[in-house]
Amino acid sequence: MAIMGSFAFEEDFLTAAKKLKSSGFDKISLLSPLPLEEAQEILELGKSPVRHYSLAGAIIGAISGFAMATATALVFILPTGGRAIITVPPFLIITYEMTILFGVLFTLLGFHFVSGLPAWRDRPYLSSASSDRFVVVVEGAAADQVARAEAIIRDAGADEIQHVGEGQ
Amino acid sequence: MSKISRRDLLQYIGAGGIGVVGGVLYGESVQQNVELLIPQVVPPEDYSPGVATWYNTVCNQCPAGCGISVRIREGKAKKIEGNPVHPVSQGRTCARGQAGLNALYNPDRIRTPLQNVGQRGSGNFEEISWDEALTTVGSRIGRLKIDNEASRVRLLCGRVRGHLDELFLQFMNLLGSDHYQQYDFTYPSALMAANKMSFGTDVLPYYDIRNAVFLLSFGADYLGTWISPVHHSLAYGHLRQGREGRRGKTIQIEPRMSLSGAAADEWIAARPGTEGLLALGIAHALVSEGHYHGSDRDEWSKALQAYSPSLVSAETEVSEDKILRLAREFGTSTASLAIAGGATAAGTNAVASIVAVNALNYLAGNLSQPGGIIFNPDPAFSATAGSRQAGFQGMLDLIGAMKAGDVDVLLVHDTNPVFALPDNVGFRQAMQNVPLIIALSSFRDETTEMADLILPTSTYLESWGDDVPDPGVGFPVASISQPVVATLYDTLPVGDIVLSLARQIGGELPIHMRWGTMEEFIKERWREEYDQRGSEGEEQEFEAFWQAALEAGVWGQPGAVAGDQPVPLSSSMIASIADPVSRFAGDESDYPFVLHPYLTATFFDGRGANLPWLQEMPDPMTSVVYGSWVELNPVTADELGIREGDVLDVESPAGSVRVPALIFPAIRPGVVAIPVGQGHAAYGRYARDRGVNPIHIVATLIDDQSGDLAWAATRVKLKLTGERLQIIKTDGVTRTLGRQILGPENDHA
Amino acid sequence: MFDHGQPSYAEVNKDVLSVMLETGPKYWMLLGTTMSVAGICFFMPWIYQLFVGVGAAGMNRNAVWGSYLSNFIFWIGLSHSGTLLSAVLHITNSPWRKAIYRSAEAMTLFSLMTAAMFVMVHLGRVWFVHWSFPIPNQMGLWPNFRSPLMFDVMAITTYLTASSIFIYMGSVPDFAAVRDASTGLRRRLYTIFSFGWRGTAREWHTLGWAYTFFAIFVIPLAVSVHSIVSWDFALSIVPGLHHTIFAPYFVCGAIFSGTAGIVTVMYCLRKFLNFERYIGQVHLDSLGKLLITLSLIWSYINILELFSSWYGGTSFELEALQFKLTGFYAPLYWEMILFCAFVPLLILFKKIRWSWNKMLVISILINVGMLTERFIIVATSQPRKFLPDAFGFYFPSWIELSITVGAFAIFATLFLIFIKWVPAISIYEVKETLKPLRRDA
Amino acid sequence: MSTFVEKLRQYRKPGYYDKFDYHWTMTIDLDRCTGCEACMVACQAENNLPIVGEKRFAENREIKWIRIERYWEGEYPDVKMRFIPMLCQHCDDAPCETACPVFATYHNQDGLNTQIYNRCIGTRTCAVYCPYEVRYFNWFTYTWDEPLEQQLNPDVTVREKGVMEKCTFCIQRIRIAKDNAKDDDRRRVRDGEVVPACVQSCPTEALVFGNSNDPEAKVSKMMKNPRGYKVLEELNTTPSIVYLTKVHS
Amino acid sequence: MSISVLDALRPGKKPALLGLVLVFGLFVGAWVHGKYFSDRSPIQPIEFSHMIHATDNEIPCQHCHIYADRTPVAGVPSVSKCMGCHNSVPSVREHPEILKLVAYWEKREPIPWIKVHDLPDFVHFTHKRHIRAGLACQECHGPVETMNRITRVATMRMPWCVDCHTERNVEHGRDCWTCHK
Repeated sequence: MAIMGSFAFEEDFLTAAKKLKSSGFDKISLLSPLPLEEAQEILELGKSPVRHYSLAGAIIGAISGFAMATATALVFILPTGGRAIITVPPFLIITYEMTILFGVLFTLLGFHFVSGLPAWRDRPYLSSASSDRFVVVVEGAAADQVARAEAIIRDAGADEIQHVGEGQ
Repeated sequence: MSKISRRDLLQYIGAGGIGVVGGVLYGESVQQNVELLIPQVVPPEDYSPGVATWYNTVCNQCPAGCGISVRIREGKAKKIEGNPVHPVSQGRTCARGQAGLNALYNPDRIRTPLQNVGQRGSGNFEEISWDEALTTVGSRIGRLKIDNEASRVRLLCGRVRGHLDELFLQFMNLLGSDHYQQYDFTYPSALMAANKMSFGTDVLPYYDIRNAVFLLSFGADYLGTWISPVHHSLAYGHLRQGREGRRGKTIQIEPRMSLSGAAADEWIAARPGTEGLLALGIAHALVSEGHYHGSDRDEWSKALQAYSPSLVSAETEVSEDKILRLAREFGTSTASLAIAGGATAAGTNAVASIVAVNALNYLAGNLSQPGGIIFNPDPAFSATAGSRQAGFQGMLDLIGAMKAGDVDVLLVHDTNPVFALPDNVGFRQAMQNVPLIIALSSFRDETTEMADLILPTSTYLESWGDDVPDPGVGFPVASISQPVVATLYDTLPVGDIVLSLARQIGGELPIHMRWGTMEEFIKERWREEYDQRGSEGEEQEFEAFWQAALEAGVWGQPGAVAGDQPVPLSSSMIASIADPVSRFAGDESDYPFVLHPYLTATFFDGRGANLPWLQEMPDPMTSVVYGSWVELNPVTADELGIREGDVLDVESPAGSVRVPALIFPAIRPGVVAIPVGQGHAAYGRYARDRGVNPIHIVATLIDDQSGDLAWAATRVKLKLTGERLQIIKTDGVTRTLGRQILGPENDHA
Repeated sequence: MFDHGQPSYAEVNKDVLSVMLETGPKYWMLLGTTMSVAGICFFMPWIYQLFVGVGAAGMNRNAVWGSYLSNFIFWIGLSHSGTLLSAVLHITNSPWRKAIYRSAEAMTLFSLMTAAMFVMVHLGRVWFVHWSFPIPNQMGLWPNFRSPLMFDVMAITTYLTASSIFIYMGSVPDFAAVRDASTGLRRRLYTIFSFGWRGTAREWHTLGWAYTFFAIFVIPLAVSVHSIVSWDFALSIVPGLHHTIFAPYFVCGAIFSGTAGIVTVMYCLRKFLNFERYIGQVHLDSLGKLLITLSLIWSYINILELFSSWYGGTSFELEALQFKLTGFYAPLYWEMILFCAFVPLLILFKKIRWSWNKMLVISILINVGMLTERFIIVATSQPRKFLPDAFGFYFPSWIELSITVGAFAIFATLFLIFIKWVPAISIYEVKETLKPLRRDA
Repeated sequence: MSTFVEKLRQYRKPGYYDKFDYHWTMTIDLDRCTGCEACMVACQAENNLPIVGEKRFAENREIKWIRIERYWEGEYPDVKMRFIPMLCQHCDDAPCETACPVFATYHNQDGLNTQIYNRCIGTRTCAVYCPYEVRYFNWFTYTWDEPLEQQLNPDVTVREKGVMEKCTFCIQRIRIAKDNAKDDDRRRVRDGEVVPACVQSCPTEALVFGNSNDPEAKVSKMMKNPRGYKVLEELNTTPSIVYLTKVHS
Repeated sequence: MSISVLDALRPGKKPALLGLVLVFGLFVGAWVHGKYFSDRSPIQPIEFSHMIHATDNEIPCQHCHIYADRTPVAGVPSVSKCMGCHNSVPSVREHPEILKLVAYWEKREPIPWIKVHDLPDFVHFTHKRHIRAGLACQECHGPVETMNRITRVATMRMPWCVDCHTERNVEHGRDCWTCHK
């Protein structure tokens, strides 16, 4: 079972979220049409692990960039313009571009992993959440806790509450 | 995925099927075209696929007679190079020689006998068979012969040497016509006449530029067009850098800088038509300054009295100092040589000028000396070809005869008088009076276009022949020309045509001219020569000799005789000295400029214009391709407000041409130069309707002594037409702008 | 910030999405026009050129590079402001960015694509263009990473990838908004496009971090891309191209023309998509100030370039300089100086800076000037290199001119398609700039 | 390990080669050169250069692997014309080679600046980078008027549109000479066995070609001439062609 | 209310599968073409069997391909060469394929053999060098003596050449100008 409560006002929504959190509900999703720092603070999200992906990508990119330039130059040795086969300055440019390319790609990968997107499975959602409604979703609440959650949401001033069957 | 409906299954099968078909079609589309592997039916003996063979023969692109080697792969000619054992070319070739391949594989070659079906000169030709063509000609000439009117048959050809000349002569003799003439615009008639006067010899001497130390050239573009350019170039290279520590010097005297002028250390633009006078001035200084020590010194100083440097200087506009300096250098150098040609040999004073130059050589004591003039021995055979040169006078006679209706049949081979004669002599119009004109030609040039019947000749690369280079190289030499490829089209070598005609005409002709082909004829003649020279004359031995000669392409006696010809007496030379100042057609006030037509290294006298490689070869001095131009001194152009590309009417008393202007820094003010070679009205796609032909507007003044056309003695005026035309040239900016391009010492802005 | 009063959240959605969801006949006509112009002016000449050879263009022996390459640099340059500006402003947290950055980034992407098209048009044998990519191949032969062109290949590929990802990631929440506002196939498509985005705090959090990292990567990338493009020229030894100043010169010029391009695009968005509410005076003002700064830097570098040519004093450089300043193409040079160095100074006047119409004219003039600049670089230097005898001349053929025009149509077509597929203004970021709705208000 | 280090050193060595197998070199004596352009036609014949036609010439699209540059000095009457044959200089530090993104041009073990036509994708960068402007682009697929195509040299490929081409020092002749040397069980080609078409034709013998690694070769002796210089030497392209200046008298 | 990407993807399953089948079909088609319809073993104007000549009658390769060891081209035997032998082999004189040969000979026409091994124009290849280096014909052409109709065994493409040159350590064997012209 999941409960969804929709709010018209940001402050009510945050209040509900805070209360739910302090009441021990951990599977809370806070849906908002715009990023809300407060909501992220409530969930104590802190620093995102995406940055590790970026760093890893950049390092892998740098190494593979230089390696690619070097290795391909050695596969078929064709000297040009009196330069060495392994010429560092131009290869550094390749390295630089590959660093960025891999950094970006890995960051993208990181975003997908960390945010859990694309979300294949059904998840409770209100379409007004992308427009002007703030939605609190409480999932995985035990049957006895549902009513309590609903009460908290209603008290905070939700204008609409829905119960959604899980895995629907 | 529990159950798939029948409908779904069909869809999947359909998709798969389309895929497979698509795949097969893709495979088919990327498949290479079927290439065939065609074997020989019967392989030729010395055939190796993919391996080149070389055949030696003789170049026919100009009269120099260079030996060439042609590279053959799978029966096709691929490249022409010089024949290394040939004494004229010594393994080298000029651009024109290389372009011989373009002549062989020219798309505009005449491929079958043609008969004119429209108005004469309209270019409406119809293909006919050889039988038909030969019967027509044979019966026509045969009838004339029976009627004893064979002298109404005339044969006009270009410069033909070797045994082909003999064949022609024999043919005409047997026919009973003595009207066998040659006409070649570039034939050095004046030089021959002058040499005859100075040295009493009919054979052109050998000018030993190679060993000269000081070369004084009066208008002779010896590196580009004069007599034997490849041989002279070889000599020039040696003159400059071939001797350790001794670099020869060259001086060029001409109103417009030629290729040789560019190569010279000093280029002197004397007043046009006074070059001979300058030579006499130098001669005067030579004698008076004491550089001449001969016993006849007094006689010379008397003869040259009238040509003191100061007087000559005023006349030629060359400073007195310069004349004295030239005389000193000429007189004191170990091997000095003076030559004359080009415009110097094309004024009304041509012979007198060359005689003056010959006098210089005599005074410098270089006759029969290394680095001087070496008198050629009699050539190996057929020495008389030159005597059949019609010259300009001969052509006028021919025109007269044609106009008078004295010519019934005109055979033309390898010469293009319609192009290479001034317009106002009326060769073309005169041709209208000839009932039958037969052209023996490979290309439809202007003269061929006028023919009633064209008998297509094979090119020189498909024909048998032989040649004696003229001038020789100081010793007797003969070259063999052999077909290097199988005949491409339904053409015949010109000799074979003559032999066929002889058979066709009948009578005593086939009895005397019994050879089936030119090859047989040549071989027999060579055998006779061989026997005459006192060899054993055994069959076996001649065959070996013949094979060796064929392989080498040349046969000669190197170093046999050089300079053992008697040096003529000076009295005859002194007597022949005459005042060499050219007259000009046209009044100076009406026609302020002297027209300087010049032969180009690219087209020679225009015969190269149908070869695409030559059309695409930038003119060596101006880098212009495809077209004509008139060269003006920058100062002159400035005064007249003419810019490059302005189209001018160049008008002479004899006619006018319309041609764009080109500013040329190395031309004398008061002289305008137009290259010869373009301006063809026919002659195939590459030559046709391109540029102008300056010969057409040359006034018909003649050299007083040789009777040759004085083609450099015409005055012109220029008129701006207001049109502009892009002159196509490859050069950008022709100044170094101070950049390090020509070497450390040569780069000044 | 909002000239016409603050809209509500729902209004933002409606305003922005209506552009996508409601399509009138005018749009189709416009799209039809741009597409046919692109087809007739760009693709038909190109196909002709593919059959005939690059000789269809006006290039020749002395000037083997022509207008295709100047167009290439121009479009690469135009691409510069979008993503770069967006990233810089994102990092520096400038709020005025939010309304304009989406279209700016789109501009980047599309001008980059147009630029890539010009590489294709330029190549002699474009059907073998894959040889310049490091992909395993049967010949065992790889591209030459020592070649400046390979730097280009790598840089542009990276740039194209990174800026597509950048614009896409920034649009994911807005795709969700599109999804929620539509039904049927569109809804299904946008569900996929938005990866099932719900707007949870975790998703926002991750997106925020990832987006910042993209921005961090994109800034040096954008700088490197145009530096590398300049090295195509500067790594040659051709007088007039072999300058160390070229990289900053190109980067600065690129941002300059890109910013001017943004002004033009802003104008169109405002005018034709009725975004007056979101794109206001503050944007124009900020962009105007940026333009002045860039123009001054650009002028400075230009003077420096002339100076170093003159100070070098070699015949080669002096000749190149002289030809540039007084030769056949000198009028174009001075036109460029006028448009890029003097015209932007007008922006100093507030009256001009605050007028949309005047700024439009100035921005277009700047880009005309910048297109000229690129043309001058190509056309004045390489036909006059070291050997005077090989000096030549280059003039574009009508095919090149047509393709140049057609490229603008391609760009416009892509943009027109873009506004129907992606919200042209970032919905959620505009919302960030709004004051939150309060119960007590 | 030591071989690895050795190899690495080799790969890091500028120019890569310790010594060229052959170092094909040409000397051009400007004191002999008369600008007759026999070399241009020889090259055209040997290397299947197209006949481009008047229109293409007007557009400056001609292809001449060797051309004669003309420079005037002074003004009338003391005017002089200087010719200098310009062909690919086969620079050891060639600017063009690094420009190619697909290795269509590189430096081979014979010291030749190569151009593999079939690899070229037509970026034309090499032509821009070349200070001597001796690289020529095929703006079109050129055809020969039948039957002129019969004279095409089968040892040299016919280039299609979109491909850069240039002087190869007549690589096909080098190849044939090496082939003959192998047939004779010689490892090395003798001096004078390889003669490019331009050198072969030159009527003044201004051009000399050979292997400058061989001190006995004619070309090595010519290179020692004090008149020797290289065009645009200050660009440090180390050309393989040595010019000998014209002598002033 | 809920949201799911999978849901959105579901209706596209069948088109995607169909597309997959199509692509698979393309590969199958291309393979089939390459295997059975390609130019690797074309039908020749005369069903000449190397099996009969080279194995049964033990004729060495260079008896017919006479140029192989001295020119770049191996060469197909001339029609006269074929006839030279077949005139003296009465046993097969009436064979229909031989009659074809005789017909060509009598018309003095060459036999239009279809090339099986064809190199593009830009490749320089010489049989001479390869044979003199001691390569057997079979190394490139495969077991020709066992073939009734000739089939191309090797790809004759660049990597195939380069691999062999690398393996055998050919001097300058990887220099592009060794094989390109």
